[in-house]
Amino acid sequence: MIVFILAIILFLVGLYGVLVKRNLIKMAIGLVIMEYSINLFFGLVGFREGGTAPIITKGLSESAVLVDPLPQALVLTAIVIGLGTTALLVSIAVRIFEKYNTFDIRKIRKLRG
Amino acid sequence: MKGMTLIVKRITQLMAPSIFLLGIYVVFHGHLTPGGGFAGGVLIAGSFTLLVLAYGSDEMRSEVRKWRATFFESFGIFIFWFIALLGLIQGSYLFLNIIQKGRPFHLFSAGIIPLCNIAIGIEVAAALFAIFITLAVLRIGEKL
Amino acid sequence: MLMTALILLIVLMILGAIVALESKDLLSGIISLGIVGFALTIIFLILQAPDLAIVQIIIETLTLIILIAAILKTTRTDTEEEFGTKKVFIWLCGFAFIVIFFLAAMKAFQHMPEFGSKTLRMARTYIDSGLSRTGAANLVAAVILDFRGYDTLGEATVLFTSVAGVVAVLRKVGRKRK
Amino acid sequence: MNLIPLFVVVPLGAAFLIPIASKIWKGVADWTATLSTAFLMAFSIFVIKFSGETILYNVGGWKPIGNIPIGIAMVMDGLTIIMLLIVNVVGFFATLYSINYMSHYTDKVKYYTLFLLMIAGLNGVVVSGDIFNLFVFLEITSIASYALVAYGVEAEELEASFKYQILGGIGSAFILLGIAIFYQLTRTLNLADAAVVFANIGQNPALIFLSILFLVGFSIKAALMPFHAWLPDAHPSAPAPISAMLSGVVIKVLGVYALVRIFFNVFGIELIPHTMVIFLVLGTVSMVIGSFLALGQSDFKRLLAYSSISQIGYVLFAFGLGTPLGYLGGLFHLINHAALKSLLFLNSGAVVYSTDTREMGKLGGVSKKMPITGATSLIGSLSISGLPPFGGFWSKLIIILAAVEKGYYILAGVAVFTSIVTIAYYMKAQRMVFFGKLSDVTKKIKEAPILMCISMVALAVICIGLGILLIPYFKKELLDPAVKVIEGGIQYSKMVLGD
Repeated sequence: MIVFILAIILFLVGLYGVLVKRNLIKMAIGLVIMEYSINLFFGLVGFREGGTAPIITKGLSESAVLVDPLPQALVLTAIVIGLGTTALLVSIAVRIFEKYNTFDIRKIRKLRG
Repeated sequence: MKGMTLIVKRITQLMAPSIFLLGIYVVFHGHLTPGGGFAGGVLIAGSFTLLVLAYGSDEMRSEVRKWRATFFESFGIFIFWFIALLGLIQGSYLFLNIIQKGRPFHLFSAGIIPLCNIAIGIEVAAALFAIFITLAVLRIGEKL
Repeated sequence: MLMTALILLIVLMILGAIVALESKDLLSGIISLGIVGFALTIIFLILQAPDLAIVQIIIETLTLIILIAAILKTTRTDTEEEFGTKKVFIWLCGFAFIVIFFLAAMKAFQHMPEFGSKTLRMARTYIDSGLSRTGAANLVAAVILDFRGYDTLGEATVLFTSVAGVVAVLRKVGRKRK
Repeated sequence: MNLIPLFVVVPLGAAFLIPIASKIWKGVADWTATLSTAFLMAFSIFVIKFSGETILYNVGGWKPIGNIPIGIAMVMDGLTIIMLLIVNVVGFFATLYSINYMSHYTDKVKYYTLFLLMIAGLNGVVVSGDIFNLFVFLEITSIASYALVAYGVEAEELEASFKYQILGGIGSAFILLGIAIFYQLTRTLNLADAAVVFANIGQNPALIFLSILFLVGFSIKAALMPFHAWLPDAHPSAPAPISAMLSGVVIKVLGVYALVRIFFNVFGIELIPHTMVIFLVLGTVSMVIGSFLALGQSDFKRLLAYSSISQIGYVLFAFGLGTPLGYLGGLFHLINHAALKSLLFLNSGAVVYSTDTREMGKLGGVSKKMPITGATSLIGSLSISGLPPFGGFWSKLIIILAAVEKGYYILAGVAVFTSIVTIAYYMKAQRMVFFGKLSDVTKKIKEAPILMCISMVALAVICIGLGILLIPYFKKELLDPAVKVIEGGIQYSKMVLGD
């Protein structure tokens, strides 16, 4: 259970970064950390006591325990999705810097509310 | 971005093709060993990225556009979409594994899985490379 | 042994994350983010997920390259933090939310199946008969491209979407002027 | 029904084809997008005839083994069909509108690619019967809409998109963490199968934690009141057809549909304590505060955006009543709002197209110069304000009657009061934009191009005609099956997987 709790702490560190930091790049880093923590969580969910990697080889004994391949497939998807969102976020941040010459979110408040 | 020293360039010249080959190997053996379309595609993109980083984006700017990253990206994903659709065209289910499974542990086995891996490999390699050059190499507004 | 290694690595990740968020220099923050990502790679190896380790290590490198490229184009220095009442208020709200969330998670995890417990339902079939059903020895490949190939189409589409988005967002002019 | 995947693969294929084909001929993008969305609209009308049944489609031909699904399932039932109709009808008219409207922007090809990906994502979310698959398609929609909000690449739009991405990213992270816990608890990802497992687990703190994660995540996507901060920036900044899609469809599919599906059909309302109370509170708060904030706006599109928050509040409020009449009202209001809010956003787009401003203070007398835009927007405004005989009147009436029936007299009063506030701000908008004296800006304007007018008129006709859905014959065909799905709760798993 302690590993799950630690993964949640990592998630919360990322969340803290997104909610409290006022720099666009720092916020992006916070989101990336949140994604990592979820990938970690999925990895932990898939693990089996004494398991080996879910790849069947010819010499594999009948009694061998394999770890759950499903969460691994999900993490693979999640990693790629994470990269996609990060790339878009960073490109928008770069464009915002070009317009306002700052990464400070307090100085780029054109919009109200 | 400027290029790096001669040593770096020389080592990159040796490294990049081998990384590229490793990527292709990983793509083709995705159904047998760890890896697959995503891992292999990312490796291939990595080899191109390495070249651009070592030689500097100023030198490579005119080159990278000729590599047609966005075209290969659309092409790869279109092939993948088409493979997925084959089952539906046949009058059966989407994503049905319509090719014979073959003998396990051989390169030509597992039906559509290796084909999908190749299509995904092309798509991922081109997509990641396109993201890299648009963000790191090109100036804003420059067309890929 | 395995547990100790895991706990140490996750603690390293947490420390890396805190440094990444708190450092005054954005570049060193991003490099600390690298610690988090590469530690995650090692954790995937320990958790018997070689596929994930391969993808994670390269995606991590690319993420760092993208972030560093953005920094090189713009600025390295972090924004000044000010300590007004508004800042304290935001901080308190965030902190309260995080504490409540953490306590709820603690409570919930006591009633969740323990770490490393048995495989059931969906994945049972994959492990028992994945090879004979799909012909792929790598069960992760069997899951992502055969049992759940439709998800993978979606995933490739996400990547396609984000490339289209990045290229669209980095256009010089969006509107035609009259 | 072997053709459910067409809802997803057709727009995906079109989106992948457009970048390749437009290298040869630029005009191909317009045609491909229009034809594929037209096909989707026709197909979504065609599937109405299956509305009474629950159809399971196993992607890849992976049939469940002993009632435990092993592949990804697509499910089509009454609720799905209503959502498909909304997505594809609004999607088609938005595409038609884009052909003229987007000529003011550069690079139409990218726009259509992203637009079709968004439609594919929405259809994917709706037909999916698998929680992770739902998340993947939700991400496709979200990423496409982040990029589309920033499509004009001006300072304001980029900023709105960044805000949207940060909040949307938090929402997605909560949902994904929820899916991890979901899998750890149930060892399955199929929604119908999970409903069985949750019923066996019974009440459990982990389940409550999971439900909080999903509630927060999907509420951010639906822009319910404490989580609404992104919407008033993102919706006005987007190009008008995208605003219409975002307000008319996206927040409903990603937010309300997902919440209803998961909380009613998977968890079941008995399992999580106070589900209904939470829905009622979120709904009421969004409804009231959204309408008051709308009252204070001077920007036409921003007013419409706040009004969306308020109307989504109505929908959730109706679902929170927990009676069949409430579900009926909620669904009917959802349909009405999709039609009329997309119409109003298209109207605002036509005004912006001609005048280049959104400030209501600078506008005035637009109706004289743009009669079609003026007339259709009047229809939309009257309908959303809840005046008879338009659809909006009937749906609000049903919701209020349902609240009275349940004995929530005070809440019914609040709903009536909000409806009056709604009338006030729409009358304000009408008076400032479409009536009154011509201003400097509006003196020289012309009516919008023909395709824009066609889609506005078509949506206006739909707005007027929606009342007929309550005639017993149509009600039996479309609304009743959906109400039955929601009312059935976790019977959903039996309907999908059989006994």
